[in-house]
Amino acid sequence: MDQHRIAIDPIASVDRDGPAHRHPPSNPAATVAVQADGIHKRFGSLEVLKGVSLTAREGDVVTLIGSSGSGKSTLLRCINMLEVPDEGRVTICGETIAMKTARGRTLPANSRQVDRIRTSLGMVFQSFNLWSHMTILENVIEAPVHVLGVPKGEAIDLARSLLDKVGILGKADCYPIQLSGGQQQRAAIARALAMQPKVMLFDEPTSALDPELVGEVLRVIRQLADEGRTMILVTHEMDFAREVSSKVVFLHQGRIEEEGAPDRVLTSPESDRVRQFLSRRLSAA
Amino acid sequence: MDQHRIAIDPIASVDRDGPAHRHPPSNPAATVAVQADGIHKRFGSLEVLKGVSLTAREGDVVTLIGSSGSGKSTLLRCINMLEVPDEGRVTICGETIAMKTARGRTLPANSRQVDRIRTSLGMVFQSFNLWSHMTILENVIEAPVHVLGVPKGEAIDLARSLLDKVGILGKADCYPIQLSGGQQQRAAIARALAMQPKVMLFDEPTSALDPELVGEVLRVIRQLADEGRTMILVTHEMDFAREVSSKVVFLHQGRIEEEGAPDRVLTSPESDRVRQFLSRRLSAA
Amino acid sequence: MLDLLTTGLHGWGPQLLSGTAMTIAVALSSFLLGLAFGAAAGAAKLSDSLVLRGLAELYTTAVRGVPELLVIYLLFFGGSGMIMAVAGIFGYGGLIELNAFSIGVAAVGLISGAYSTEVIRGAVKSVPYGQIEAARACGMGRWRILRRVLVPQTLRFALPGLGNVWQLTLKDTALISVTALAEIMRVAHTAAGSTRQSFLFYSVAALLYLALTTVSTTAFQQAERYASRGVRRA
Amino acid sequence: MNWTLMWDSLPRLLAALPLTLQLVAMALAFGAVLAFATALLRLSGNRVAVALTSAYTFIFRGTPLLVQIFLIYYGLSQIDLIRDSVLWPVLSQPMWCAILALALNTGAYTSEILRGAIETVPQGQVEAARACGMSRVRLFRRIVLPMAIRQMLPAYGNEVILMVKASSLASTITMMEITGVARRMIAQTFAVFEIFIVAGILYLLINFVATRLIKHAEWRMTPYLRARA
Amino acid sequence: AKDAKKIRIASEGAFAPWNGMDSSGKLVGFEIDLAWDLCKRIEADCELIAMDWDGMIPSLQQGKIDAIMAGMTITDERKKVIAFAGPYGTEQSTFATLKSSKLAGAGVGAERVDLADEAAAKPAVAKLAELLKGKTVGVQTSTIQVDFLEKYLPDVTVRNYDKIDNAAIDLAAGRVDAIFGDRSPVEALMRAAGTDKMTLFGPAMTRGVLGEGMGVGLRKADAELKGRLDMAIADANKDGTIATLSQKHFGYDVSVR
Ligand SMILES: Nc1ncnc2c1ncn2[C@@H]1O[C@H](COP(=O)(O)OP(=O)(O)OP(=O)(O)O)[C@@H](O)[C@H]1O
Ligand SMILES: Nc1ncnc2c1ncn2[C@@H]1O[C@H](COP(=O)(O)OP(=O)(O)OP(=O)(O)O)[C@@H](O)[C@H]1O
Ligand SMILES: [Mg+2]
Ligand SMILES: [Mg+2]
Repeated sequence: MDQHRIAIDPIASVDRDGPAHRHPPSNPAATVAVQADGIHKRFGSLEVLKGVSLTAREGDVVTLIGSSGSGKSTLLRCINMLEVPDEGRVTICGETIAMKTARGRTLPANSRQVDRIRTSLGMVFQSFNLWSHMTILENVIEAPVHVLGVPKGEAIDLARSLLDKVGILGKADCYPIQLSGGQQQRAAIARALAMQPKVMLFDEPTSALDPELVGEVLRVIRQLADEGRTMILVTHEMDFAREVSSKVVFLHQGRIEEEGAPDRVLTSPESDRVRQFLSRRLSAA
Repeated sequence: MDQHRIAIDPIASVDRDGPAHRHPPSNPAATVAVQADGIHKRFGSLEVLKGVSLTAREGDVVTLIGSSGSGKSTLLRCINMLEVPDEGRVTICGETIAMKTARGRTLPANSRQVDRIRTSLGMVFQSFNLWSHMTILENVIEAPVHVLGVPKGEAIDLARSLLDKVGILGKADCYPIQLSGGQQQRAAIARALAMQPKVMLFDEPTSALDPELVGEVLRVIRQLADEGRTMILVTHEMDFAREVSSKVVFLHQGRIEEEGAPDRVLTSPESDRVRQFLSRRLSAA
Repeated sequence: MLDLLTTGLHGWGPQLLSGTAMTIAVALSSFLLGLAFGAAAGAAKLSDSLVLRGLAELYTTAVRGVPELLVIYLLFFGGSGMIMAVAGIFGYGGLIELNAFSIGVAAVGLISGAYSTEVIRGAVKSVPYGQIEAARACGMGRWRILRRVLVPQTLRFALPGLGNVWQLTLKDTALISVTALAEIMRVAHTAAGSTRQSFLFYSVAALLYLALTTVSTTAFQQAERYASRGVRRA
Repeated sequence: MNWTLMWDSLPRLLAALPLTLQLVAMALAFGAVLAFATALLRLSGNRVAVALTSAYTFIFRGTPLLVQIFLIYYGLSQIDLIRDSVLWPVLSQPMWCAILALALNTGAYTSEILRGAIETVPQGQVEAARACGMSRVRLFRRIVLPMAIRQMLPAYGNEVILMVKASSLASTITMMEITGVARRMIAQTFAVFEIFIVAGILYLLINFVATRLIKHAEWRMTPYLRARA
Repeated sequence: AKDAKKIRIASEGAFAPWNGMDSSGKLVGFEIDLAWDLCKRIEADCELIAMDWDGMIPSLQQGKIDAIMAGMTITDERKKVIAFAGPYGTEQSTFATLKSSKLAGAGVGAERVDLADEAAAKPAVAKLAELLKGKTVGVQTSTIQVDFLEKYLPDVTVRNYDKIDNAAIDLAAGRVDAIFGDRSPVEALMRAAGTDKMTLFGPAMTRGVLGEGMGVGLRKADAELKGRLDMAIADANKDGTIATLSQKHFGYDVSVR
């Protein structure tokens, strides 16, 4: 089990409280990487998103928090058009996804454009969705080789270093079904990273991880942020959110209840709802 | 979304630090509910469990912690024979599961006995495994009606109160795919509870839950423990483990590295490995 | 319409219609019989018992492997002999004649069942393992898992395949015309021979089969929709 | 049972084997291309293409192959337009008519099998591919099709066997493949059982080999299912 | 099978005018009328059953039926397996081709050829072989005509059809040069083709490999039934019943003289 992990450099020790090591707050001068405007999404009669707007600048790490069913995953999925918003616009790195309305349904106007934009949007699913007919290595090289056209040898080298980074290089030739939950999650992260996307969308990237691995993922995300990548992530771990984010967004019943710097939102929230949500936690940091 | 949750009584406030409200330590006089002896499990050449023994008495809450791939899920699955151990014995409420060896493979001798014993072992899966062709309500009443023979009306009443308890009564008539991750997890918990089992096995019952809901699950587990039910759970949340357990077991590479009262193991562990594991966490309680 | 059938087709309309009724009756009975065979053999193939697996393998390989006509011949001309031999063991010496209908149904059912077996086996294997584990974990026995989880989920994977088997069964009924059962093909054949209008009658036969297909396709679509509840996003 | 007769009939029946194999191989090859094209057209979402392909599968699945062979061989030959066309040198030959009919038939069935298999590919796996920017075509080729092909193999095995046996209908349009020869010999000897049983064993052998090959392919293609246990 | 039991006679119902079916599904035709007449003569209770050609001989052997009257020619090969009463009718075999064909109008110097008289038949058959050398001839599979072609005309390519009707279609389409079959169906086909597209050519042939005419197929064990039927057929021949029925259904005489 994970003997190889020993080969990885010791994780950069994370200072417990000092904001010094935290992620810098959003830089208002940086260019906008992801811009969602007035997103509405209905499932049948249920309105899950009721006009959500969100801005993430280059190098930002935006964390979505909120109770279960508040629409966090849906918002994330709207950003890369896995769910098509009923209203609203999404702009990625300055390019707005063109929409059209056909037979009463809203649709992307140009599927090529969506495909292209998605190559710069990596996504890690809550349920991993590894391709079951490919080994872990094949899963990771699939998109670079077949979407970006990276030469196979190169893709394999990158894939192996990524798998090593997340500590499952030993499982490269296993099929997803042979992996434990945490191993699958890490494989999914490696797969998304392999595209070297400008923006990463993470849906609860640490839900199946032990604390040690959470630390590793944190380190990976930091490193990505330092490289100037933008990240939007959904998490339930407030400590993690506080450590990693440049901005925290609290969703409640399909609307943004509060947003701001993590320290402010998580320690002295303005909204009663947020305060209530946080007060019910088991332990404060 | 989850408006009904408002209808639930406010959650019993959880004291942050005081051990007074914590779960009482294991009572050595209580009868043994689950006893696993020298469990070995191999997958091909990989030995995942290397002789693990575990005892849980009535009313105990035993928490398994350890890094990803250390064998926690496998141990849980061996207890209810979803994985058949290669060596070792499992005893549930005084009844030892009879094993036989046929063509070099170890098997339960009597599948009836296993089925019967399983009715007193509720299980919540890491990946939920809700039956996709049934609505949530149907998922919850399925086993009580068709295994225990509870009259349907009665089962529905119980199911509705359980769904209410976990805050997804409004989703009773939805199919699993229509639920968010956290909602699915809560449905899976309700399904396991509906059998009113003596022993509950939870595989990361809170991995997809927001902190608020973690608190609710904690309350549910406490309540079950007070009713004298035994629980064995796998978790990555140390705070949760500390709050809920009467005993913490740390697994490392298929062996028990350390076990004992949660306060002791989680604050002053004897093993270096455990100390290292805990030190890498983001924040200490 | 009726007018066209009674005069336009030289008055063969009523015959063709009763032939259609016969085709439906044979096809339905054979398909249901085949489902029973298929479920049993499918279960046998997935079982741990080597003997059962071997028997089921033998059944599907042999019945699927030889031309349908041979199966029908063997049953039609050898069937009563076999049954009489079995009856003889129980001390009954009289002549037992099976009617053409039951032999036809048995023969086509045997064939249909061999194909259903493979479809059912494949579908069972596509059911996510976790779904079965969840059922085992709450103490469901084999049969209950089968009935409550496996069958409904299997159905959703099996229905497209079973639709094909149904089409096959429907058309295999044409082969039992050797037993002189007056189904569509047999009526078309005699009408063609008696009037020397083979085109007309074979085309009409084709149309009749198409009509049957239309109805059954709709039925299968309906069934598929029901069986995939909870699968596609609402 | 006349054993010598059975033994004596073997060489003549074996001589017809290559023709049967040729019919089946050509029909399966053309049928696979057809099925694939049909499935792609269906996926295209183009309304005309969808209507055309569903009409095609509907008609060829819905009528007996015997009638199809009959109408293609005899029916087309009655149309002057076709007799005068460039296609006639091909269509005038029973061999090509048989292959055409068999291929159209198996193409219709196979495309349905493929469609069914495509629909069982889990949504999450498709989403993961879409999320990394795969275009529809690439998504189909790299994720959906490989999974669908693995899923459809048992049903396709059925189809191959059916084609082997369906090739016997070519005897109705003068092709002397195994069944044609068998019927000819039955007319001479009236030993219906003996000769049909020998012919049956031949078909059984062909099918046995075909099933083994498909089983092997299934085994090779699903290491990820074997991985458990 | 005395009077106590019904005699079950099978016919195909798809070989008009020998046997056919009317649109109500009742068997009709020369053999059907004759069957009822013969039954009366042997004072037996009869039942007529329509059955596919392929299943007839096995059904007879299995005891599912007792007699076959389905335009079945008595041949040596068939006599190895079953017995025949009769013949009750005879049929000439004849070639047909398109009027536009070079074969049309070709003769071989003889109107009728009796193959039982080998010496007389030889020159005519040789001429026929010369005429058809390298040509393709369509026949109904499993018939005496196939045996004839294989025995006497080895240089002819034989195409086997399910029914002679289909061979005629291919004749029109130009896939075969000629067809060879029983005279009555070939003539019926010429009439059905409407205009005068097709024509007969060559001699009308009988006997030898072409058999002794149509007989009632019976199980070999039923010698007593064969005796009674043989007598009944002889009677029907003598008193002109067969000739009358023949005129009614064919327009010419098929009785055996
Ligand atoms: N069916 C299987 N076949 C082969 N290997 C398996 C199988 N199931 C689990 N394993 C391996 O066994 C080891 C332990 O797996 P297990 O699921 O018990 O881990 P875990 O402690 O629950 O980890 P996590 O916290 O990530 O869920 C892992 O290395 C995993 O790859
Ligand atoms: N395909 C769908 N059809 C119908 N309802 C849906 C569908 N997908 C999501 N929903 C509903 O939309 C709401 C929001 O779902 P979403 O998955 O975005 O929640 P979430 O905030 O991610 O929750 P969690 O933290 O539990 O994952 C839920 O009430 C859910 O039931
Ligand atoms: Mg979610
Ligand atoms: Mg696990």
